Amino acid sequence: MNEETLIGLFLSVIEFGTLLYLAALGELIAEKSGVLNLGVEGMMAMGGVAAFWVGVETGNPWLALLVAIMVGALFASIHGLVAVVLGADQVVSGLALTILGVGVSAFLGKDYVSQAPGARFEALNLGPLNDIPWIGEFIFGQSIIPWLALALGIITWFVLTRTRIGLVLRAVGESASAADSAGSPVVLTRLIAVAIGGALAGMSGAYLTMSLAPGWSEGTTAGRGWIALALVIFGAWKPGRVGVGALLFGGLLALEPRLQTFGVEISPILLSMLPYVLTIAAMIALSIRSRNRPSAAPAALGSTYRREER
Amino acid sequence: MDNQTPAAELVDIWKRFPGVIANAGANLMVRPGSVHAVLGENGAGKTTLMNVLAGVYQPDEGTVSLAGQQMSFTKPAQAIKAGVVMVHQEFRLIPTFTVAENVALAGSPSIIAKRSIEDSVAELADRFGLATDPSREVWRLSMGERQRVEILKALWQDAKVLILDEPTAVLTPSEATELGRVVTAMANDGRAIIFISHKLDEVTEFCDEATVLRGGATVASSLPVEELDAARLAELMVGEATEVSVRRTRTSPVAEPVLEVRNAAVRDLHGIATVADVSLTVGKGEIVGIAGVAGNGQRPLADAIAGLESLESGTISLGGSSIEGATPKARNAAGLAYVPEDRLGVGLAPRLNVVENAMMRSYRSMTKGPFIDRSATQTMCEDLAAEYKVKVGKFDAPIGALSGGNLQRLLVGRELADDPKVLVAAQPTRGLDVQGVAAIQQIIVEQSQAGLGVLLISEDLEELLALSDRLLVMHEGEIVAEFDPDTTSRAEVGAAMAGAH
Amino acid sequence: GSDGGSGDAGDTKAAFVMVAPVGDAGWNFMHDEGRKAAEAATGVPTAFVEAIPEGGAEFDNAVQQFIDDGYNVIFTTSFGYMDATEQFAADNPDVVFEHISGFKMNDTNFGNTFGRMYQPRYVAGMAAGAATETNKIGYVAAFPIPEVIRGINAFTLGAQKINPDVEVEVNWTSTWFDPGVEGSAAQALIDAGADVLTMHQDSTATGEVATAAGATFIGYHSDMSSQVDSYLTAPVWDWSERYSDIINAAKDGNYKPESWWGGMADGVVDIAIPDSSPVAGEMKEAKDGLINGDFDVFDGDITGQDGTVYSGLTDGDLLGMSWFVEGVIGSTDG
Amino acid sequence: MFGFRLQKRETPLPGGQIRAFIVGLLVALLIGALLLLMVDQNPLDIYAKMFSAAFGSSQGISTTLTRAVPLGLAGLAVAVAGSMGLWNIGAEGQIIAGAMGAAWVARLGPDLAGPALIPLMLFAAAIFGGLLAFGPAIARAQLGVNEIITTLMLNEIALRAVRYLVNGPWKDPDSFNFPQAPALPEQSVLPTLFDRASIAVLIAAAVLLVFGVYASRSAWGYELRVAGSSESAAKYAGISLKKKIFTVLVLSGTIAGLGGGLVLMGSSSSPSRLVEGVANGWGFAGIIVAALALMRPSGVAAVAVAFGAVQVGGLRIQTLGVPASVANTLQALILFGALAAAVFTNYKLTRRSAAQAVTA
Ligand SMILES: Nc1ncnc2c1ncn2[C@@H]1O[C@H](COP(=O)(O)OP(=O)(O)OP(=O)(O)O)[C@@H](O)[C@H]1O
Ligand SMILES: Nc1ncnc2c1ncn2[C@@H]1O[C@H](COP(=O)(O)OP(=O)(O)OP(=O)(O)O)[C@@H](O)[C@H]1O
Ligand SMILES: [Mg+2]
Ligand SMILES: [Mg+2]
Repeated sequence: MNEETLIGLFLSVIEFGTLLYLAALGELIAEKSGVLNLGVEGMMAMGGVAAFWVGVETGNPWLALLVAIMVGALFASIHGLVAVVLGADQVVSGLALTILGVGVSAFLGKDYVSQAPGARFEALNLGPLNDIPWIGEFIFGQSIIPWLALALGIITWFVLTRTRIGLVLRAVGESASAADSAGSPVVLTRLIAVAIGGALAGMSGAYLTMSLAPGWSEGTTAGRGWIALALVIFGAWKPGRVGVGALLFGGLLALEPRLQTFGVEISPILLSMLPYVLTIAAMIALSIRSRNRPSAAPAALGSTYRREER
Repeated sequence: MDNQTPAAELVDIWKRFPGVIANAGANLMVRPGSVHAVLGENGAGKTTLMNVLAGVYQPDEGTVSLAGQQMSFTKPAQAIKAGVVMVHQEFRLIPTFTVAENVALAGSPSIIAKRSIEDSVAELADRFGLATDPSREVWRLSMGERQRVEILKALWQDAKVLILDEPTAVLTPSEATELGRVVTAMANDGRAIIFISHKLDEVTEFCDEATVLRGGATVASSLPVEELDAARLAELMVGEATEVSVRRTRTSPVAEPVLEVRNAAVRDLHGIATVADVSLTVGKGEIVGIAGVAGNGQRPLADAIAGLESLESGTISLGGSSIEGATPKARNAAGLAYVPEDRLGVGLAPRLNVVENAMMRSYRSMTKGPFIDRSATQTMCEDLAAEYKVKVGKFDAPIGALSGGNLQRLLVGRELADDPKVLVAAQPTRGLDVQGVAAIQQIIVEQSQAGLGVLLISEDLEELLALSDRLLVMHEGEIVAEFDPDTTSRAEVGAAMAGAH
Repeated sequence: GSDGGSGDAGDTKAAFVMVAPVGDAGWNFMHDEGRKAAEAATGVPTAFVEAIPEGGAEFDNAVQQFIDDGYNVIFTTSFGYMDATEQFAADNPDVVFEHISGFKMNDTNFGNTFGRMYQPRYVAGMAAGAATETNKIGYVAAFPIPEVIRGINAFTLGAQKINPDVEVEVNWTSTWFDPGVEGSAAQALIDAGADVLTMHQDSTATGEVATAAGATFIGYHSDMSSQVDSYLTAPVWDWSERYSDIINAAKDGNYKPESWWGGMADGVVDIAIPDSSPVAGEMKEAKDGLINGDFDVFDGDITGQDGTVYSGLTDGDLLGMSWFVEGVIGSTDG
Repeated sequence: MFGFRLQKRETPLPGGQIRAFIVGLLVALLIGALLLLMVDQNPLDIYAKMFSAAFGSSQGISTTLTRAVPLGLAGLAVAVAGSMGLWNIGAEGQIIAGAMGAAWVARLGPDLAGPALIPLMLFAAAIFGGLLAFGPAIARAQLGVNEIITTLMLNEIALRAVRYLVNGPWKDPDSFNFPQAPALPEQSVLPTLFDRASIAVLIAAAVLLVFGVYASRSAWGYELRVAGSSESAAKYAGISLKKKIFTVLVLSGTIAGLGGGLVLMGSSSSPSRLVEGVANGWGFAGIIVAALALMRPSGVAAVAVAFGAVQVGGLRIQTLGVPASVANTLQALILFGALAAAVFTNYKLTRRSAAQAVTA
């Protein structure tokens, strides 16, 4: 294993980690407000196709990213409308959102299959900084998005733990009736959280089709949305830990094809089970740890709040 | 502030829920700087009316005004902004948040500096003498401490009108007295306090005026407390001059024991001892009452006897054989009946229909092969309804459609159907109307005279004094006193409930 | 009739069953391109269904539906459809069935078609051998099935023809289509020192990575010059002619099943010779040889990865190929 | 919000479940019509063709019923767990596991006669499905670990397990190294019932009927409902929750696993074999089926047939040139429509009453 392979592995870990982290961070925000959204895969696909489309048409990656974020948020709002406002079952609504997103994105993307990406995020070019041995490539070999993801993670952490908005968001996810009677807007908060979740999933999709695997084709999300869902639990609903988990799961994804180059004889298929196995293990560990204390999951996760009902 | 303009006024409030009219033309007028008691039987509509004032419910009809200004709240946030804060009967606290976070939720700057919020909360707590640790998580707190957090929240929001819905139900007497002091201090601050309570002594002690609700309507408004006396109040609340109608002749104290609890101890989920060391005996045909302020271990004790909670140590025997390791099913089969405090949710399954609830104890024996014999269960349920005068509209409608009294009749009837040896009844008459109360009490007395041993847990002292052969008092998880109902007084029992030995 | 595929010329209709969405940018996309071209060329209306899993009820439903709707030429374009297609062919003697990439057939109405993709792979390998400076070429590959192994071997032989020191390192992805994993595999090969990449996958992720890393990319399936900046050339599929032939034969009532394994001479596979390549001449020569039959890739003695020398390899040997030639780094175990 | 609010109905709309489905269907078809117009198709024509493909002929009916087999069993699996408030999101993986189990038996005893082999394979399918649910069941019963996520994760694990098997140890040596397991022995293929339907339809119908009746009439099903209504009530009634949670989740997996066996052995006229895509999304569709049946096992069969028809119709319109993506989108729309409609069986939209507006 030489320097190149190490740096390459590292960069690949960051790439997959970023992809997963963005989507997971969005889901974390939604779940913190008490809304389970199993539509991540669909929202990513929608963001991915939207970004690719705008990229091809305008050549402007930032515009593409912006549109992907908006599309993700709007699309997630279907879940917000059905599951939060109407109060339909969150599990079923989320699954339906995935089916819808995968279907609609395929439909919208039909004419863009096998087209060259019109815009992409290039690796940072900070001149001499890039030439610093190791560090230069480690740190600046990336496009801006992983940095953005990191910043978003820190912002999320800060907002959740240090601001009034975060306090309200968490309160709504723990006990809607408590938040409501303290004057916090439950439905609005949840709607916004779900939309932000969609925005970040859309961003993740944009990163996928413009940076990690530039191009559009059906099925390009390849189940990463489910991993992002797992990640939220693995990280016990904490932005920092989810970030660590994203690096770990991203690491597994990056290792999958690399182990062969390292001469390790383990089936990449078996290896690809690891994120899921780890998530189950983490869940069991968490529940054992929290046996005599409230669980790490937002207490109101998955439930509908209706003020006049008891 | 001018003392003539009411701080809050509710006029002709109507509020309907599916199947219930909770408020039927209720009125309330509260002056600033005063403590105003709202009284009424269970289900009279007190909480509903307060929810209307606090913006939780929207009234179907009627008007709400604050300081002479008509208001139309569609959500609590608006009421809070207008200065109305409600401390709910069931606390609205977030267990995983710290005290400071719970308080800050009620209002804080956009960026929350943990230390400075905690300091401000501590300062406010000190000012009103509400001892608390702002950095502790709420799930670790006792009920009394949680109550203080709720009040802190209200103070934090600078409530002009503060609604306290049965704040003392979960407090020890000394905590209740302490609360009275805080409430008085807040009123002296110029705030209007609405104080809901079932305890007359509290009302006379620190309230200025009282409004009485009955059946959702106001039957007396703004009575000065000096004019209140217990008999008149009861008449107002119940609608007729009542005496406790059920009296009974006591059984002899040497009855053969059917339920024996020895050195029972129970810990809750968080490892806190809720029942410390309880021993008691119930004899055949005997009614043993347990008095105590809510939250002193009565519920876990009852649950432990019924097998819903496991004992940390101690023994329980039923009719001479030990049952502490047995499943709830086995205990029931051995002759133990249980009317739990939570009727709907524990004793009855809310989404199931009337027949399905009626057969909850007996379905195992009413089968044909693996299948439940539907005609048999239907007949059984109809007989039960007839015998215990349960008014049932449709037998296949969800049980939740029944009124509280009918629910309880069905539950008690079901529990007594198999001729049990022992009945553990927790708050069996809570929330029932007069006829309902009398009916349930009548059943308990009749059955005990037929040989049933009864452990009666109640917060209603009158009921306990009227029905019990012996009266035990529970305090902080222990039995602290035993009285002979014929010779004791309310005051004596009350003192024991407060922990005075 | 028992000779299969007879009927009035006017009512011939052709249907295609695809295993993945035609939006996959690879295998299925090319079949769809072939379908469209054949429709234009023959004037016979066509229809298709996509994302039909192998070995499931969907396949049966779809094919039966086509038959019920009067389609009388049915192309099934994935290996896993082979058994089911055989069954349908037996049950529906009036319908022509052509299965792609398998080996089964019958005497009347069921044949199979495939292309000798290894031929253009060889030519592509020549370009790669000339382009590499590190003498290491990366090959991102899906599953170690003979079709893929054959391609890798041919490519390697072609590269070695130009540059005897060259090594081809294989990275298995265990997926036909997962741009994320494919890109990552490509990056791993770059990191391992490859400066030329090629692939056997259904996405262009490898090309994207090559571009980003400044490496040369040789594509697969279709001309990817418009999508990938560092693109050199690609062995490509062109099903249009073969499809047109079958449809026309069916229309004229003279379809004859065969095990058709077409090569560069038949146009079903092809490669463009990049003028920029220093070995364009040699490539042209090899291509001509392959077309006019003077030369084929696995003629003569071939040394395997483990030193075994294979000679006189038959089509049967090629169809079951499960070993690498010398110079390939990697294992056929996947 | 917006001057409207949802108000609970005094009693749910009668026949609400069916109404919800129909209303949802209508809304979805309406939106779907717009989509179809966008791809230049005549919606009425397409819908008519969808319907006749599913029900218009004995062929179509047999196809619809064949689809309803995995949909129904997966739906039943989800509904059985759902009737006590548990979510088995893992039917997809359990179907895979079931198919793996059946294929495994066929590997072990390829020469057994059909009457011995078929029951053995189905039995193994059920057992394997149950085994996959075993972990989540124990974790939920003993530790309270959320079963939604564990079962979801196991889907991915099962998918990779079958991928591993067909690419490695179970790869058919006669398939030119192509990743698929060998064909099942001929005598293990379930006999045909009519047209494209095998006796898998009968087996599934029997299971659905027996469970539908059993769950609604038996003491066991009653206990499930008590537990689903209130855990405390169940404890009070002497129902062992842990045991119940465990058995229900394992049973749920068993049912889905059986579905996997039936899919493998009975859904195709051609030689069947284990392939990666064996579950084909049916497990996820089963969640939808169960939800539309309001988690009542007795309602699953009808919804499964309806859903099967929607799928057959969806495939049908593909052959008419409607892209698969549009067909899938239509399915998702139907689902959202039914979901929203279900809310309105219990709630109605009311304007804020005049009294709530500021009155003099
Ligand atoms: N996206 C991120 N990337 C890197 N570091 C982060 C990110 N988000 C947060 N952090 C840092 O990680 C640390 C841990 O974050 P976490 O959210 O787990 O904090 P926490 O809630 O205090 O955890 P705990 O309660 O377990 O101590 C924080 O100090 C934060 O600065
Ligand atoms: N959200 C609700 N939905 C349905 N019925 C309700 C609701 N809230 C209250 N009710 C019913 O309205 C009536 C009045 O209830 P309310 O809680 O106002 O009584 P209360 O006077 O506060 O009684 P208590 O002394 O027991 O607290 C009761 O019959 C109750 O069951
Ligand atoms: Mg923390
Ligand atoms: Mg109340």
